[in-house]
Amino acid sequence: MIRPSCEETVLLRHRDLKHNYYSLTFGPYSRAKECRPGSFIHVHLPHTDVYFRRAMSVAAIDPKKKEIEIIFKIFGRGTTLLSKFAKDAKLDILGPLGAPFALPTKTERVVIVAGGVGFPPLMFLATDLVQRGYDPKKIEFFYGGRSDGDIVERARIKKLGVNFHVTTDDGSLGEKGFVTRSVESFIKAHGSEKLRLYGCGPDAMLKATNDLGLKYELPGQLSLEAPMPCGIGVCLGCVVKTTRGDYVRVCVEGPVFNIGEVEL
Amino acid sequence: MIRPSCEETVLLRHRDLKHNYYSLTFGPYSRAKECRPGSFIHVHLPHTDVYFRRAMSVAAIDPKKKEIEIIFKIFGRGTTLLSKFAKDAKLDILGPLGAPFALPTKTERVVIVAGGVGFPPLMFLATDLVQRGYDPKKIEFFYGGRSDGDIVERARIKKLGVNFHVTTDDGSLGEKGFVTRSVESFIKAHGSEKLRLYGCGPDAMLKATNDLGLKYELPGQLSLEAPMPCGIGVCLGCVVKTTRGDYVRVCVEGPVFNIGEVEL
Amino acid sequence: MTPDIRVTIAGTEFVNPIWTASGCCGYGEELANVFPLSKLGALVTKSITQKPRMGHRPPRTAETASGMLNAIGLANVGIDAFISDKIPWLEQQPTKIIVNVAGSSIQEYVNVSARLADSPRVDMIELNISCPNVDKGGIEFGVDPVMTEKCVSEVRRVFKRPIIAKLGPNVTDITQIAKAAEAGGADALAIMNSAFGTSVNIDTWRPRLTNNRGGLTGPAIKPMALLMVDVVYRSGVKLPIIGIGGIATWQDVVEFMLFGATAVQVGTQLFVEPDAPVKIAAGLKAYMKTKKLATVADLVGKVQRW
Amino acid sequence: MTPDIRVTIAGTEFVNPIWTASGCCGYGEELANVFPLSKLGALVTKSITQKPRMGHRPPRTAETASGMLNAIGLANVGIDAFISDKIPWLEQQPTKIIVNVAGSSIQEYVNVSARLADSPRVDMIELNISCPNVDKGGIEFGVDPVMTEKCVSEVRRVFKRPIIAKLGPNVTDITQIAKAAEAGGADALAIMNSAFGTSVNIDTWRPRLTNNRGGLTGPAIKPMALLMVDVVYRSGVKLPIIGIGGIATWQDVVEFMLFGATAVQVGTQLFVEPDAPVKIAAGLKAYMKTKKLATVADLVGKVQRW
Ligand SMILES: Cc1cc2nc3c(=O)[nH]c(=O)nc-3n(C[C@H](O)[C@H](O)[C@H](O)COP(=O)(O)OP(=O)(O)OC[C@H]3O[C@@H](n4cnc5c(N)ncnc54)[C@H](O)[C@@H]3O)c2cc1C
Ligand SMILES: Cc1cc2nc3c(=O)[nH]c(=O)nc-3n(C[C@H](O)[C@H](O)[C@H](O)COP(=O)(O)OP(=O)(O)OC[C@H]3O[C@@H](n4cnc5c(N)ncnc54)[C@H](O)[C@@H]3O)c2cc1C
Ligand SMILES: Cc1cc2nc3c(=O)[nH]c(=O)nc-3n(C[C@H](O)[C@H](O)[C@H](O)COP(=O)(O)O)c2cc1C
Ligand SMILES: Cc1cc2nc3c(=O)[nH]c(=O)nc-3n(C[C@H](O)[C@H](O)[C@H](O)COP(=O)(O)O)c2cc1C
Ligand code: FES
Ligand code: FES
Repeated sequence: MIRPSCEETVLLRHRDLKHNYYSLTFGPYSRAKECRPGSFIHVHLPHTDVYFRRAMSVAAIDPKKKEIEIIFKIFGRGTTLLSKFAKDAKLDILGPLGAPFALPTKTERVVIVAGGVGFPPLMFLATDLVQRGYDPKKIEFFYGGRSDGDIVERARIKKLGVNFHVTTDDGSLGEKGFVTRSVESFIKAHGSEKLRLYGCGPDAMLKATNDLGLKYELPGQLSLEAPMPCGIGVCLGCVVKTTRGDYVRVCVEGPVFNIGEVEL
Repeated sequence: MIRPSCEETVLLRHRDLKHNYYSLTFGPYSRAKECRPGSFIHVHLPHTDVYFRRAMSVAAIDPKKKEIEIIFKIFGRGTTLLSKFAKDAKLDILGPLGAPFALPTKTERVVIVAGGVGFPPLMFLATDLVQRGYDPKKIEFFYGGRSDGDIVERARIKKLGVNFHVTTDDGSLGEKGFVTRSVESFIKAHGSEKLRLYGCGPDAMLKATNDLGLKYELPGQLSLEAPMPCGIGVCLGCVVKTTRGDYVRVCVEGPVFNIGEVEL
Repeated sequence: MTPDIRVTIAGTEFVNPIWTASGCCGYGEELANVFPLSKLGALVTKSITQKPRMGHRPPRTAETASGMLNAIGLANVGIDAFISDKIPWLEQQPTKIIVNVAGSSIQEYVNVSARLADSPRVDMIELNISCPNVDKGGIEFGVDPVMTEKCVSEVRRVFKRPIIAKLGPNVTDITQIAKAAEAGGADALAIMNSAFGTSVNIDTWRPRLTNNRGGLTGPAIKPMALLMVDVVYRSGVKLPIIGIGGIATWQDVVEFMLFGATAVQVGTQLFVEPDAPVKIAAGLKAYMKTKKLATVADLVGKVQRW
Repeated sequence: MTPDIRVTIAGTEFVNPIWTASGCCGYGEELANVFPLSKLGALVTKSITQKPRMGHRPPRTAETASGMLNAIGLANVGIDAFISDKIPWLEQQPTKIIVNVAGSSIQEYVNVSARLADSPRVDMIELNISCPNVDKGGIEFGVDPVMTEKCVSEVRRVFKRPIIAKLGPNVTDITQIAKAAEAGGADALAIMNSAFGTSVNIDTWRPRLTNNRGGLTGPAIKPMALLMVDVVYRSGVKLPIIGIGGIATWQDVVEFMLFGATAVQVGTQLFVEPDAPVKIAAGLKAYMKTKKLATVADLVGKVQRW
C-alpha cells in the first residue's frame, strides 16, 4: 500500500513548450523513484486564490537526482497560476498517488494512444518500458492533437526509438484526423493478436480507445481524469461508474482502469 | 476633487531594506505626479488569497519617469505577499487617495516625527519641502524605532541636509528612548514658537505627538492608519472619531488630520 | 448586432442589469469620480433611516477568506439630510436611483419611504428588511413572514413607484419570506443581504468587530446567494429577482442570471475594484456575443437542472 | 512545562481537541497512511446509513472561492458492511472512534445506532441530523426542534455511550435546535455542518453538481461557523460544543475555542493538507506556550466581548 506524503520541493526547471503547454521539473523530491507511469501527484498552489491542489500525472522522473517532471496545458485558473510560478519557487507536492499502469509482457506489442494533454503519463510509460529493456520497435506511440501546437516533446519520443505516429485534427502535423482512426488502421493492418492498448486523453478519445479495445478484444488500460478534491481517497468526490454499476474512486482505484472497466 | 483610478503598473525595483522592510518602485504610473506627501495608494495583490487591497503611503515619486515608491514592513499576510512579488510583476494600483499634508509657511520650523513604519510619507514630505526650496536646516527630522533595524533609508534623509535625529527604544542606534521624548527636549530647548509638527507612526507615538502638539499649542498634522476595505470613501469601514464626536473616514477626510482633530 | 443588455423591472428600463449594492457605494459621489455613472444600471444608496446614525465604533470591518465581515451599523445621514444634501446631486445623475430604506419599526420604514415618494427621481426604493447589524432592527422583519408582509404593504400605501424587498439568507425557508413580500405588494426581490458571521483576534481575545458579529459578504458567500435565488425563482413567486452576493466578475453575473436573477448588484467587490461594474458589463456583452444571445433576458432562469 | 492539550467531553478523554470531520476522512484507512492516527483527538467516520448508498452521480464536487460545494449523497457501505469490514480495523486504531450516523427516518437512526452499541470501541456516535444533500433525508430533523429532540431521545434509548448531535446552519435560530438536542439527551453538540449553496457552469448551463445543489464548506464559511458556536455557547445550553467549519490552521482552532468550542473537527482542509491535524496540534501547543496557558480548556469561551 502506498503511503502518500506532503513534501515541499523546489521548482528547478520551468520550460514554456509553447501553445500554452508547460513543463515543470521539481526536486529534490524524496518520493521520485516511487512514481510509476500512471502515478500522479497533487500540487499545492501556495498563496494563491486557488484552494484545491491540482492533480498532475508524472511525465518523467530522474530517480538519481530525485526529480520529477510534469507537463500541462493551461486550461483554467489552476493551470494558469501553476504556469506562473518561477524557478526556485517552493511548492508542496502530495504523492505518489494512484494505481499505475500494469506492464505488458515481453511478447506483447504495445499500442499507446495519447490525446493532447493525456500525453505525459504515456511518455513516462514509453520511457519506462524502453529503460526496462522492452524493444522500442514493439511500441507504437500514437499521439493526436487538435493541431501541431498540441504535439509537444516530439524529439523525446523519437529519441526513444519507438514507432511514432502523429495525427492532428486539422492536418497541420502528421496525418489528418482523429488519432483513434489511425490506431484502428494499425490494428487492422497488424492484426489484433498480442496487442496491448494504453490510452490517455480527452473523454471522447478515451471512449473511442475503449471501444477499439472492446471491438478488437484487446487488453489494455486507460488513465482517467476527474475533479479531485483530495486525491487520497477520503472525499469520494472523484468517482466514476464501473460497468458493474458501482462507483470507484479515480484517485485510488484509478486513475488507471482496464479497458471495459468503467463507463465512459 | 481627486478622481482616483485603477491602473496596472509594473514593479520596476524591489529592494530588500533588511529587518523585514522593503521598498518597491512602480511605473510607469500616470498619476505619479498627482501624489502629494500624505497621499496613499491602494495596491491589489493579484492571484493571491488576500482579498482586499493594501493601503501604502507614497514614499517618493519621480514625476518625470512617472514612478512611485512605497516602503513597508512585513506585518501580516498582505505585506508578506507584497514582499514576494518580483521585479516585472504587474500590480494594479488605485490612487491617488487621501488628503495630503498641508505645507508649512516659509517662516515656520518643521518638526517631523516618524515612528517605525510611519516613516515613508514623512520622507516624502521632507524631500518635497526641500525640493520646493524650503531651507533644510529648518527641518528637524526625528525618526524613532524599536532598534536600529527599524531605521531605514538613513542616507536619503541625510542627503536632504535636514537636521536628522535618530532614537531607538533599545539604544542600538542614536539616542535611547522614545522619539517623542527627544522631540519634547527639542521643543523645550528651541521654544515652541513658529514650530509645525508632522507625525506618522504607531498609535502610541501618534497619541504622544498629538499630546505634545496640544501641550505646546503647536499647529501640525498626523497621518493615521486604519483597516481600509475600499480606500475611496464608500464603505465607511475606516472611520475614526473626531474630538467633535462624529466619525470621519480616514481614507477621504484623512489619512492626514490636524493635531487635536481626532481621538487617539 | 451588439447584444442588448437592457433589462426591465416593474416597468422601469435599466441600461444594463449591473447595479451597485447598498452600503458599498455610499450615495454615489465617490463612485462618480471613478467612472461615469451612466455605465451603471442603477445605483442603490446606503440604507437611509429616519434619524442620522453614526454607526458602530471601529473596528467595523474585518477581512476573511474571500470575503469580509462588516458591522457598519447603518451609519447614514438620515432622511432629512439625505433629501436636502444628497438628493439634489443624485437627481442629476445619468443612472437609475434606488434608495435603500431601513428602520427599526414599520413606522420608520413608512416615514422614510413617504418622504422619498416626493422625489420623482427616486426611481425605486429597496426595503432593507434583513440587516444583520442592528440589534433591535430590521432583522426581525426579515425572518418573520407576517412582519415582512406588513412592512411591505404599509410602505406600499405611501410609495407608489416600485418597491424592492431585500431579503437575507439567515432563515430556514426564504421562500416564505419571498411570498410574504409578494403578498405585501413588492415589485421585485433583492436576494441576498449579508450572511452572519464573526471572528476574534487571537492575540487580544477581542472580537474583530466592536459589534461582536457582522455581516459576511464577498465571493465566499456567492454559492449561498445563488442557491437563494434559485430556490425563490422556482418557488412560484412571480416577482423579478435582483441577485446579490459575492459578485466579482461577469461570469458570476451569468451564474446569477441563469439561476433566475433579472439584474444583479455588486457589493464588496467595489472595494477591491471600484470600476468592476464597467468591466462586468463589457464581459457580459462579449459573452452574449459568443453565445449568440440577442438579449440578456435570454439568460434568465435558463439553468438546465439535472 | 509542555501545555496540556487534552480535553474531556462527556467523561471521555481525548489526547487533543483536533478531530477529523465526517465525510472528510473516509473510515480512516487512507489517513492512517499519511500520519499516525494517534496524533488525532478522534476520528469521525463518514455518515453510516442502514443500507449501503452509492451516492450521487458525478460531478459531486465543485471548487468555490476559499471553499467547495459537495453533494456526495451520503455514499457509504451501510451498517452491515461497516460492522463486518471497517469496525475490526477501526478497533485497532490508537485514537477515539466516533461513528457518524445518518438516516431518512428516526427508525433508521435508531437501527444503525443500536448496531453500533454492540461495538465497545465506538467511543461515541455523532448524529448527522443536518445533512444538506439528501432530499428526503436528515435535513427535516435538523431544522425542526421537535424532530430533533425525538431523534436524539430515541437513539438515546439504544445507545448508552455519548451521543453528539451535529447541527446545521440553515435555520433561523440554531439555539432552538441546540436546546432540543439537549432536551433529547445529547451529550455534546457538533456545530456546524455544511451551509447550502450552488453553482452553474456558464458554458453548459448545467449546475456544477448533478444534485443541483450541495453543501458549502471550507474557509469561506468559517465566520458563520464561529458565530453559530458563539450563539449556542451563550444560549444557556450546557453541552460541550465541537466546532466545525473552515478550520485550516491552528489560529482557526484558537478562534473556535475562544468562542466556546471544547474541541474542533477539520474537514475540507484535509483535502488540501491531509496532515493538517498534526500541524494544527503543534501550532496550538506553541501558541499556548507563548500565551502561558497550562491547559487548552483555559481558552474555551474566553472571548472578551465588546
Ligand atoms: C489523475 C489526473 C492527472 C492529471 N494529469 C494532468 C497532466 O499531466 N497534465 C494536465 O495538463 N492536466 C492534468 N490533469 C488535469 C489537471 O489536474 C487540471 O485540474 C485540469 O486541467 C483543470 O485545469 P485547471 O485547474 O486550470 O482548471 P480550473 O478551472 O482552475 O479548475 C477546474 C476545477 O474543476 C476541476 N476539474 C474539472 N475538470 C477536471 C479534470 N479534467 N481534471 C481534474 N480536475 C478537473 C478541478 O478539480 C478544479 O476544481 C490531471 C487530472 C487528473 C485527475
Ligand atoms: C493610509 C495608510 C497608509 C499606510 N502606509 C503604509 C506604509 O507606507 N508602509 C507600511 O508598512 N504600512 C502602511 N500601512 C499599513 C498597511 O496598509 C498594512 O495594511 C498593514 O501594515 C497591515 O499589514 P498586512 O496587510 O500585512 O496585515 P494582514 O494581517 O494581512 O491584514 C491586516 C488586516 O487588517 C487590516 N489592518 C489592520 N491594521 C491595519 C493598519 N494599521 N493599517 C491598515 N490596515 C490594517 C487590513 O486592512 C487587513 O485587512 C498604511 C495604512 C494606511 C491606512
Ligand atoms: C460594508 C458594507 C455595508 C453594507 N451596508 C448595507 C446597507 O446599509 N443596507 C443594505 O441593505 N445592505 C448593506 N450591505 C449589504 C450589501 O448591499 C450586499 O447585500 C451584501 O454585501 C452582499 O453582496 P456582496 O457579497 O456583493 O457584497 C452592506 C455590505 C457591506 C459589505
Ligand atoms: C466531501 C464532504 C463530505 C461530507 N460528508 C459528510 C457526512 O457524510 N456526514 C456529515 O455529518 N458531514 C459531512 N460533511 C460535512 C463535514 O463533516 C463538515 O461539517 C463540513 O465540511 C464543515 O467543515 P469544513 O469547512 O472544515 O469542511 C462532509 C463535507 C464534505 C466536504
Ligand atoms: S479525490 Fe477525493 S476520493 Fe478521489
Ligand atoms: S476605506 Fe472605505 S470608507 Fe474608508
